[in-house]
Amino acid sequence: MNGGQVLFGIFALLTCGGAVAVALTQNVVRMAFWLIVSLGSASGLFFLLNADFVGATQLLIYVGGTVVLLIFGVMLTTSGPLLKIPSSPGELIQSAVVGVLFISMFFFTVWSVDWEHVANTARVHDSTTDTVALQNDTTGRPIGMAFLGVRPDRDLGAAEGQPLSTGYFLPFEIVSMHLLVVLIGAAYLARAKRQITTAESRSEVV
Amino acid sequence: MMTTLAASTLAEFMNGYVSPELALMLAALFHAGVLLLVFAHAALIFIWLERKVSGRIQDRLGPTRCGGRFGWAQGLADGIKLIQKEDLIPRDADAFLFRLAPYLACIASFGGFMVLPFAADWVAVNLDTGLFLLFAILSLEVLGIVLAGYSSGSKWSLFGGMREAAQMVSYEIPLAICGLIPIVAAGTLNLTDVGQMQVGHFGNWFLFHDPFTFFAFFVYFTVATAGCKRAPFDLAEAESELVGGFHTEYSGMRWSYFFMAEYASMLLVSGVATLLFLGGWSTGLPFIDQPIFVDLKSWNPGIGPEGFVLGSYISNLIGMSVFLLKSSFLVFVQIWVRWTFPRLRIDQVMTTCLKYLVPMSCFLFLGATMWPLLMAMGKGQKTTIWPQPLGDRTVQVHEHVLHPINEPKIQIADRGEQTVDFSETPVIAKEAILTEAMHSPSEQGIQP
Amino acid sequence: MLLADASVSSLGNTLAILLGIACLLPLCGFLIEIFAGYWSDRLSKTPALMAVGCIGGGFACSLLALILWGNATCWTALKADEHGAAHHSVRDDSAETQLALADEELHADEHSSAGADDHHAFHPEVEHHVASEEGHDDHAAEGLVPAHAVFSGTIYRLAKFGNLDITVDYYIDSLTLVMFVMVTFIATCIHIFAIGYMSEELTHEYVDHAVHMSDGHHLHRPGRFYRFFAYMSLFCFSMLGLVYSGSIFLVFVFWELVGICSYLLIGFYVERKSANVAANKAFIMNRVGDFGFLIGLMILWTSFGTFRFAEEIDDHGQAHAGLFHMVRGDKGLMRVSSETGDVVMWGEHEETLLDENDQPRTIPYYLLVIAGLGIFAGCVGKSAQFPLQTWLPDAMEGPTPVSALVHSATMVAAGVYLAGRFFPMFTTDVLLVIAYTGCITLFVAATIAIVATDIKRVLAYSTISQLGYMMLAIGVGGWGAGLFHLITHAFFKSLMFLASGSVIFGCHHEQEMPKMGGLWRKMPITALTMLVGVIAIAGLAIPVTIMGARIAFSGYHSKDAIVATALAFTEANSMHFLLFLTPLVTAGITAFYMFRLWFYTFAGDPRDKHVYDHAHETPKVMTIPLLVLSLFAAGCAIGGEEGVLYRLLSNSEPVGVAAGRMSGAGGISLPSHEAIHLVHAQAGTWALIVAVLGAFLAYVFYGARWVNPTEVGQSFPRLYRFLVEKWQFDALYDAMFVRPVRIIAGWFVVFDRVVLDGFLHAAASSVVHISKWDRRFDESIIDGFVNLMASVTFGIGRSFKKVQTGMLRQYITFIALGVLALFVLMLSFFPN
Amino acid sequence: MEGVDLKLFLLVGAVLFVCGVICMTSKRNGIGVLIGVELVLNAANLNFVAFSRYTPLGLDGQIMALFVIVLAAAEAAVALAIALNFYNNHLTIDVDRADELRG
Repeated sequence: MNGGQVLFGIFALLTCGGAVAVALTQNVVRMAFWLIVSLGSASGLFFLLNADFVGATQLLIYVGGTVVLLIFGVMLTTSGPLLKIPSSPGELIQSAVVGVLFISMFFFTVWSVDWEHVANTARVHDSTTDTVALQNDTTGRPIGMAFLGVRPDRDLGAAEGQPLSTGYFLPFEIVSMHLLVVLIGAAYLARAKRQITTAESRSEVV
Repeated sequence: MMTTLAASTLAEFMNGYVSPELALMLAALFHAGVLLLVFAHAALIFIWLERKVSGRIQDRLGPTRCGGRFGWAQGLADGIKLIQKEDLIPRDADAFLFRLAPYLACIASFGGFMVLPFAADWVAVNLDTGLFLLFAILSLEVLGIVLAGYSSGSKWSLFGGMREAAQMVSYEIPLAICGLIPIVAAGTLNLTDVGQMQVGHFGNWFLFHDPFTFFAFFVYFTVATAGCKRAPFDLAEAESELVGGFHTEYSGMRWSYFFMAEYASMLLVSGVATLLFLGGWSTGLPFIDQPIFVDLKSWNPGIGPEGFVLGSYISNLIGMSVFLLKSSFLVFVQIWVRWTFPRLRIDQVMTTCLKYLVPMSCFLFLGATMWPLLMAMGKGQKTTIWPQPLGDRTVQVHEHVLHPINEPKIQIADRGEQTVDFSETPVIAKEAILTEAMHSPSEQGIQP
Repeated sequence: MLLADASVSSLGNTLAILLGIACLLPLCGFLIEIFAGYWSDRLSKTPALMAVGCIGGGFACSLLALILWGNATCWTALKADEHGAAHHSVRDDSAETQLALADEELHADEHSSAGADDHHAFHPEVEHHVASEEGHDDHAAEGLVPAHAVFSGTIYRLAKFGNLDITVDYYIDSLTLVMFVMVTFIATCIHIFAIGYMSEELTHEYVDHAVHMSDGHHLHRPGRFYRFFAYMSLFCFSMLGLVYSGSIFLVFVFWELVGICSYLLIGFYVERKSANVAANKAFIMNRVGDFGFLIGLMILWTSFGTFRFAEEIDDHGQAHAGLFHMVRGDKGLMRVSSETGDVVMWGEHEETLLDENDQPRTIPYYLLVIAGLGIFAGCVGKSAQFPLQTWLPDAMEGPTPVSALVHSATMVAAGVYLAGRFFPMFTTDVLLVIAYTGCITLFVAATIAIVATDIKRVLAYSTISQLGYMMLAIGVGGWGAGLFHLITHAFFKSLMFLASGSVIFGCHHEQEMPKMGGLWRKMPITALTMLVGVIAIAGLAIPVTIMGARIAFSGYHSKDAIVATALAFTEANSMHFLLFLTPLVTAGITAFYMFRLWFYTFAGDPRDKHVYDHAHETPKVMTIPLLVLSLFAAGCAIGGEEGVLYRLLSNSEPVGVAAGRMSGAGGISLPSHEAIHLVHAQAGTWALIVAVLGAFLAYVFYGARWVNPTEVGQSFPRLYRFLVEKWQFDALYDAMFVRPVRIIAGWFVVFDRVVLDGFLHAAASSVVHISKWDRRFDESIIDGFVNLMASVTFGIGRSFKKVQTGMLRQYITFIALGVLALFVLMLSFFPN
Repeated sequence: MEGVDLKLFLLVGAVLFVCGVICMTSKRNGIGVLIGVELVLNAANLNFVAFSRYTPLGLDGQIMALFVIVLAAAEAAVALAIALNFYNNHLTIDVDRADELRG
């Protein structure tokens, strides 16, 4: 029992507990709150995995951005105070069954795979210094270089004559364009429109 | 991450007495306690400062009696009063969230201190992604506010929360962009490195790095003021319209948590401004910086336990006081602004951000990235493909892209042009370039 | 020659920058005027002021460049011999003329003992000249710049495709400088004049009386004042760029720019059909010439591999010879291989240029001839030489300032300028063609001018004729004489055009001379200035030498030089005697029709009372440019071939011209300067006698009206008609090109209608029949099958539609169960 | 990090995933469904990062996680816009009411 295990235990418990609470809560705002707990602890797990950049991104975008967006959505779409839309017991049982099946499937898979074997045999290329950069907490710079198409984390210790590894320049550009399109599209979709009364909406539907 | 806790010296100190893990834990707890003290005292001192400054601005005296001279214990008295107050929870409120919201806001602004270096060696967590994480944590504060507003079950609170959410989400964009501008100049997100780079002559401060960083500082400070929901941007608690905004229904200690969070984040953003633009803990005078931050560091009279360097400790102490002095001055400016300018309307607040500050910061960011290019062109270095005639460019593309085997020259343009023929000296050249690309700026150290 | 000397290169840079500014200012003006003018008030004179400012600034820059150049060379260009004192205090053109006068005085004193006729005294001066050139070299060693130095360089490299290097080069010598000063100065005068002339366009509703709409009204349109000046600025930019550029490719670019500007300006009144047609005609005729130009360009590129006139220094500091050097070398000699008859190229250091296989680089002689002819074809189009001369009179449809600009400084000058600039590349065969072309042109145009009645058309034909003179001069080896005449002609022709514009403006757009007469009483300044121009072009002089020079206006000197060169040429090559006789006779004709014009317009009694009554002197903004120009028309060539202008020009003379060394194959020998000077007095006297005769005849016919010209015309009806019909060139072209094309086109129409259309119709109807059958097949079998499939699919879909419950969460459940099922399947089939 | 196995991370990821699926299948609130999606995506992220730490996948795992985060943010923005439209048209956020296209 060392410090890492303790921290992992805390974060894992918070993550799983938050997720379970999200699944069980009926109030949407509370769901959002538990989501914060879960995602924030997940970012703690990322930090434990030495992925500090991903962890910070998780905090910034998921917790700081997406969840705020969700709460916004809740506030804009609630017709009354503290609204609840309860599910029927049958549906709950049905989803519980699906969940149990799923989790048993996952447990089965996780336990039945020899991960040590995978880690040792599935080496992409022969490189002992492969994870050098990952072990000293400096993932920000290698990730940035990878986005620009240069892979010091792979190529630094590579054997002579080996071709240079590829980076993620094109996907990075595509994603940024995608974000721009989404920005415009979301703004267009969500712009203020005439509110249709219930009668109207019914008649239009029919 | 474990190894980067700056508590390592303390942990080593305790190593002989307890197990290493426990020592680390204890050291971490100790440091957390120290930070908590800073966090709490920031609120205590700045509330008193706010009262005094507002009093002077309004031609009053402010608190005078509490604690003797200058009313210095006024904040303490306020705190005691607030602790005594009844902790009310309205009937319509969502009690669970209502209780939790103030803690969430506090955690967010407290968490930011984790990566903020107070002196060259005094930082809780020395992360390479420091500023990024700081902004990430800072962005969480809004959640507490929004949840507080929502769970109060009051329309004033709800409006306050909504406004706050809209405002802070919008202002995060220029805040992050302006924060990135000195980062572009520095080349690292590590705040300790950023601070170390500026030690020496005050021309080293990123404020004076180029015209874009200069203007970026003012944009940043405006945005940061708004990000702390300070006047003239304090729409979330606009008492003339919303009674008390998101904290209308709060009382007692929970209410004061919000204020602790506010004043702490004021100190936090001011500290970031100091680090990014105003030279961090450097005094700006090389003849002072050199003896204190360079020479004194290695002075070890042999006092205290093994591994403890007294000179380094004193140097850090002086650095921290300089840093806190600069940050406090910025906080003072924020207070000054609050009592000078009238409050904006909510649409004006949003317009200011989205129509003016965002484009401005984008322009400044663009300019800051173009600046080295301009400087290089001014010095007559070959920088871009611009002065090449059309045909040459076509030929180059043809040779390098379509038939790379003929001429396997690859250019990596990163801090000065280096042309390396990868086919001839593959390993060494690659090593050199990649290594340099990996750690360029952080090893520059002090340049007095 | 490009000298690597530091002072030379710094002077070259200064000149390049100054002239570049002079060149680009009008472009800036154009951009601002055309874009800002559209949005601004149509009543504003700002565009005009801006255009004047731009071209005036250009003039200032050019003048400054000339002065700097002169100072750097210590005005050695002007000193014919060692006693010419150094005058450093020259400030402007007028001071320069004074200087020239002072020079002349000294000169006269020196040689007064040598006899009354100065030209005989020239003999020893040639030796002096050579000696002083050596002296110049000493000067150069002391840091002075030799006057004949050429400044060239590259400003920007546009593109490089393999060996093809497309660059923006400049090439500056004294010719460039003189052209710049001349073009900018004349253009400034014309711009100022145009402020007055185009003032009718300063309105929101301009009524064009020449355009009749279908409803019987005249055309009403917004005024286009700003557009006129914008085009003028662009025109100036193009011409200056042409003079500035240092490679034949860039010349071609500006060449085309000049063409498009003339198109825009000739067609300025777009609504008038005649203007439209004239603009098109000018443009298309020029394209015919440019076709030859392009062929020449291609030959030059493939044979020489460069477009530059002067040496190029590449990135490695290695000099590469330019076009001129490759052909002529340092001594101006063209080397023809005795075995193959090919022309061997010179290298940079007088060695033979070698190709990749270390063989001497050569160009076949015939190719060089074709290249020269091609380039000259371009000049023919642009300078309106026979047989492409017909566009120029039609170009009178443009506003008169445009005509003035086109006829003096820009468009037509470009052709002569290029012929002069490209002189080293021309073989003697090409030069002979040039000479004969000029000869034919000058005679044809002059004869037509006798019978023309439109005041501007007379001037237009006189322009063609004078351009013929210039071409003739270049063709017979009188390089200096031709370009000398180009400059002097620019002054007096712009003067005359502006004066005619003044007349037209004063007479409310009446251009027919038979309706004028006696106008000198109404517009004395115009009449006077016009008279100056007429005397200048006619080449009149007083046959007395005062202070070593004849009292004569500029035209006398330059035409004299041309006739003398022609005479010297015919003496050397007696079979080409027409090359002397024609210009001599035409000198008389020129004097005749020019005085005819003046007498017709200004002298005698008014013929049309209405026009006369309404005529008035034009405002000051128009008369002042006239007066200024008349000063220059009279005095710019003062001193003749000893004068400032000629000396300046002669510094750019290609090497070898002076010694007559340009001779090549074909048995033609070109006269040397010495030979020309031997016959100078003789030729000058002949020309003067003929010109006086012409002027007297004009007085007889039109001034004193002793003989009625109409009766003379009626007594030779066929000749008269022939001349009025402009030698029937338009009819000839119609018969040669237009009508055959029409006839052939008619045949093609018939072929189209009968054969092609018939085939198409047959094909179409057969397709219709086939498709009728196909339709039945489609409808029964294919549609049946498709419908069957559709109904089956529809049935299936109908039965499955219940699965679509619209319940989002159900779908998700299905997905999850599907994944589980896949997992189970995978496990059962692949247990490992 | 010594002492913690890859399996444990994978199990945490599995729990997150399953909770997300349960959320999606049981919540009638549209935003609840969205929250479920976020949980599922985060489970995938956790696996990616864990693999990047414990297997030779290296940085690529983290980069994939970053792409997932970015795309999830984009997805959330668009989905919320859709939810707002849905609310505007139906005056409720109950996804069971969106069954106009049922068979």
